[in-house]
Amino acid sequence: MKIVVCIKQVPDTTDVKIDPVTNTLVREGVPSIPNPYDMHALEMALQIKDKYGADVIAVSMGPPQAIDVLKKAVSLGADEAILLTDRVFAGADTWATSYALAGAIAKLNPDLVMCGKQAIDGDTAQVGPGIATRLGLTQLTYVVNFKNVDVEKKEIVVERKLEEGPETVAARLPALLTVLKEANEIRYASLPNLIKSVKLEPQVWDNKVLGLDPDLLGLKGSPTQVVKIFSPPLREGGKLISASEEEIVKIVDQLMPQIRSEASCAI
Amino acid sequence: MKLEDKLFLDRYVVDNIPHLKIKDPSVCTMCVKKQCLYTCPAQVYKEEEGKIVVSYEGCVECGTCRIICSENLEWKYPRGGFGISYKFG
Amino acid sequence: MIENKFDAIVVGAGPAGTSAALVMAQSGLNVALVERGDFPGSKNVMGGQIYSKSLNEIVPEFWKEAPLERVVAEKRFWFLSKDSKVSVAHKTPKFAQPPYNSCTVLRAKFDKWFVGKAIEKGAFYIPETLVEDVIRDNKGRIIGVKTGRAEGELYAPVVVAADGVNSLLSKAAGFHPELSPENVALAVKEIIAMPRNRIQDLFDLEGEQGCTIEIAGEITKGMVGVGFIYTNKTTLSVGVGCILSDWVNYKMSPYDLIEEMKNHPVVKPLLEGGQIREYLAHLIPEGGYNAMPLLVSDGFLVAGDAGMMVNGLHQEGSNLAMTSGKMAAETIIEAHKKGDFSARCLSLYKRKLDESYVIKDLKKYRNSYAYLEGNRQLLTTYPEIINNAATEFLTVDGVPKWEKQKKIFRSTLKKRNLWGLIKDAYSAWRAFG
Amino acid sequence: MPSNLDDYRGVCVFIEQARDKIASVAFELLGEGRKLADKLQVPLSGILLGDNNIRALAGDVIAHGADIVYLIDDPQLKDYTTSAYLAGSLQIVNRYKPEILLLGATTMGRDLGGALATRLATGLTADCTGLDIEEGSRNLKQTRPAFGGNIMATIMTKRHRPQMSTVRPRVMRALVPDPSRQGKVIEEKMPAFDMTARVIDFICQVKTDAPLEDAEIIVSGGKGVGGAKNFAILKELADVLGGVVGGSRKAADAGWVPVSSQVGQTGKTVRPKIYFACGISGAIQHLVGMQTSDVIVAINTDKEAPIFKVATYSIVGDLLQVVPMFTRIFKKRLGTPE
Repeated sequence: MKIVVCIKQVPDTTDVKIDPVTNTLVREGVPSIPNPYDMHALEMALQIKDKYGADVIAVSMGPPQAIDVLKKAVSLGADEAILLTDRVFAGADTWATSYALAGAIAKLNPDLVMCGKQAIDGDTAQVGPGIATRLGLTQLTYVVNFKNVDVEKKEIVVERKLEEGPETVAARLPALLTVLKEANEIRYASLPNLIKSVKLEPQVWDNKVLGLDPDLLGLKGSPTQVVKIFSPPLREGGKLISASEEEIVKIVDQLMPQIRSEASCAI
Repeated sequence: MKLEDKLFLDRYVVDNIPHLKIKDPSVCTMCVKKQCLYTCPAQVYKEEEGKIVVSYEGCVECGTCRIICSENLEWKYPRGGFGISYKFG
Repeated sequence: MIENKFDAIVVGAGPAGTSAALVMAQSGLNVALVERGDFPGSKNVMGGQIYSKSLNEIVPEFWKEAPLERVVAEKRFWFLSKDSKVSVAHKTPKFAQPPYNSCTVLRAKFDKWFVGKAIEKGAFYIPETLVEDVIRDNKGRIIGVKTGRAEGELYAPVVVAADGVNSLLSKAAGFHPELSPENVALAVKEIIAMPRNRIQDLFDLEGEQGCTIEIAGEITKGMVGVGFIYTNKTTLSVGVGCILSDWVNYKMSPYDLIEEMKNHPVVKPLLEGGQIREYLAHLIPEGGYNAMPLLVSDGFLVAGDAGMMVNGLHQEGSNLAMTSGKMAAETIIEAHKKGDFSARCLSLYKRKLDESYVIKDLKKYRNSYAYLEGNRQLLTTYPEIINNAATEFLTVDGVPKWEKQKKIFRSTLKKRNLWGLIKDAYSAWRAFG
Repeated sequence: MPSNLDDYRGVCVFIEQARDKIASVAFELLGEGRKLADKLQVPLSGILLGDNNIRALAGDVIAHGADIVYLIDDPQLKDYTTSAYLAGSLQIVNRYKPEILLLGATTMGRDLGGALATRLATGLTADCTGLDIEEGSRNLKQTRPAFGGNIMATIMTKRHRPQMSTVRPRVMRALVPDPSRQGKVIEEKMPAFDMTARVIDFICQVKTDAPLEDAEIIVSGGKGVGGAKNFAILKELADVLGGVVGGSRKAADAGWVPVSSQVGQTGKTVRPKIYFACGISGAIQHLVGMQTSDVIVAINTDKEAPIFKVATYSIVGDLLQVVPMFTRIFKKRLGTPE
């Protein structure tokens, strides 16, 4: 079995702020980390590998520094690593990103592709479905658990977590899974794997390798454009309210529109 | 700015395994000086209802508490890769 | 090649460890540099100066590429009373020219660069890994380390403990006693962001030049310690450190004291409009020569803070760390040539240190802290005396100057008698001179 | 390859339904869609996919503001699967070419949206909290939080159609339904497609075990609750509102709530619509885990409690009195039987 795990390098978003003067992102001193959701996808891939045996290939698209997330993946047990890096990939929105990633994954021809539910910088949850759609993979989002993987029968059974409760789905392989954080606990790398990751020199693929249409890549190939960024309104503490019936009634009235009148599944 | 707000500026990679542990809480109850409460620069130790509560997540790993309370404290560094991660230093 | 065998293992990627690894790697040794932090520098704190001389010997002309903040062209010393200061400053073009004297740095950036240099020279950097103990052979010689990871043993005929002030490794190895509160200082520090031109104006700086201010007196409330303000490119490093036993005995909280210092009427205007970016705390080994642990045993060397190599009085530490790291490396290179890693052979390290400024300076100031602790009037009464004297002397109020001098002398004697003054002067000269 | 923009006209909402029940986000989108459609002077339509009783729901869609309902009734649409719903909605969008297409930012909407936008070769903006039409052009301005809520971004899809957004639930307002509203229902046939997945089991767990991270309403208690027994008061409020109970680290350490319900740096990070912080002082470890909640109602006896610095409503008082008061008044408003 061959499993591709897509891992994005993201800024540790808790630290990203907007400079009020220049209105640009302040990223000084903001460390880059592997997208946490992707690490849970990797962990699930490794658990599938532990149970059924598999080759796990970590793929990341980004600048050359993105090698760090691939090292992380190898330190945890990924077998191979591929870095997609090329100037024409830069500035891509989710549509153009999934185009590039799908191009790379197509060359690998895996049984399973694993992604995090979303990346913590963009929070879009669109790249996974984009890849699945482009490659004709069965799309399984919001996965918390795998129950069975059968490469012979080309079938996978997973549990997805929906708003109303868990759903078990049987699907045809090849498939693409997007994984939630609560799926698992990420393992702690062993020293031999860590040493292996330090020595890692990933395969580097640029668009000469992929041979994709440059007009559909990067900023140029992105249908969406960010036209403005701004700071969210500051959260300010409300003034102190006394605990009288009258005050509470006022608050309830203001909260009412936020509350669902019914909270149940229609069955 | 209050200490809590300052600590909020710091970056931590929080380990879910606590690296600070009081060996015998009853020793703390009897401790007269309770130096840990005021010398810890990150106010990791707080007293609540006579008990010392350890908020290891905010620890800056300086070692102060270990030196002033070597007998009743199990002091380790967080696992490699976890804990405080200074952005400026 | 067996993956976990090296010619040497260095524990801790601070100035001492990185220097050791770099120098060894440069001479062709297969050296592992093990760091527990998220990235090099992520755990490391200092006031913020590196000294050129020692670094230049390891990375020649480092200033051409290192991520430095500012070149320290001026050193200022402040003696504060409750609301006043007497300031002494030294500025010289020598400080502002290569190879410079010292530079301010931010460790998260600097250490990343420095480790990068060691890697460039061939050191094998193992990140995010905590070394927990040493491994010994059946004769008790140290032959490797155990890390906090699965299958986590690393082997080498010699291990350098450069794991900082707490040095849990040399404690685990059993020849570093627990630090005593008298022998360490606890320092807290803030990184305060400020626009570059405002820093230029407030501190009267030219171009890339910077200054350091060491502050004694009122701000430490009588505790043995010092405050500091260092200028970086677009931030200030502001902090205060005092001997840990003083924090304990004076029942002072570091986070309160730094706030008070920042609100001192003389300090406050310099920080106006700044934004706190980070809050840090760290111990500094201030025990000096008298508190130094054993530095050498079979297959084991201790360098930098782990070996108490800090000259607290002169705010030096990173240079002693780098020099000791380099000397440890040179010793190991020799040991490799001989194939002998016994304590006897490795004691070359101790001899090198003894002959260098490292031990000479530490010896010179061996009694300075004990002296300060026994003579707290130097930290409280004197700043007050000199501030009062300055105010009196510089006030233009029609009183003849000779009368002013008499008045100053009289009020000084009220605070400390003549014999006390003479004794202070003599003993201070003995301790610091 | 930019699409021929002028061919596209109208605002369309994907009507999310599961087990013959329309999700409330669909009504909210119809409310917002109506505003956009009126501004553009175009019709508002809905895409309704399902089987069996789906036709019965069309009227409700119109009552909530739609002019047209495109409907496919097919047994293959009984459960949501990406392949079936993608095939159905693709057929409708390609045929009727709306210029704006809105979906809920729910598991279903985000699953379908990503696939649909890829096939339509158009832009999709996720998890929007604000929509507007740009003055002078007909472009949709889509505003959304990014970087964990630290920044807001406005995004446009200028050269492709339809302009697609998923919209965060409970941000937009639904219209008061008007049963007398008139509209058209257009039925489509399900196209042929390859069914690659099937749902084999589903367990409804809304009431019992909504996970904390996804809960829309959380009633959380801290040290001030005073004991495990008093958490019953919090549970009662949570039940009335269809929310779940959480706790601070102190409450979890004391065993008053399970560790899995702990909110904060070592616990879970939550972003509910409403967060009740009852007897929680607001240590930084806790604030990190809940400060991006949309509304924070804090109840504490201590006026100086740090939680009040982030609270939308800062109520100084005894939670043992205030929480039951909330429960009683909400019950009255919601018409919950006593």
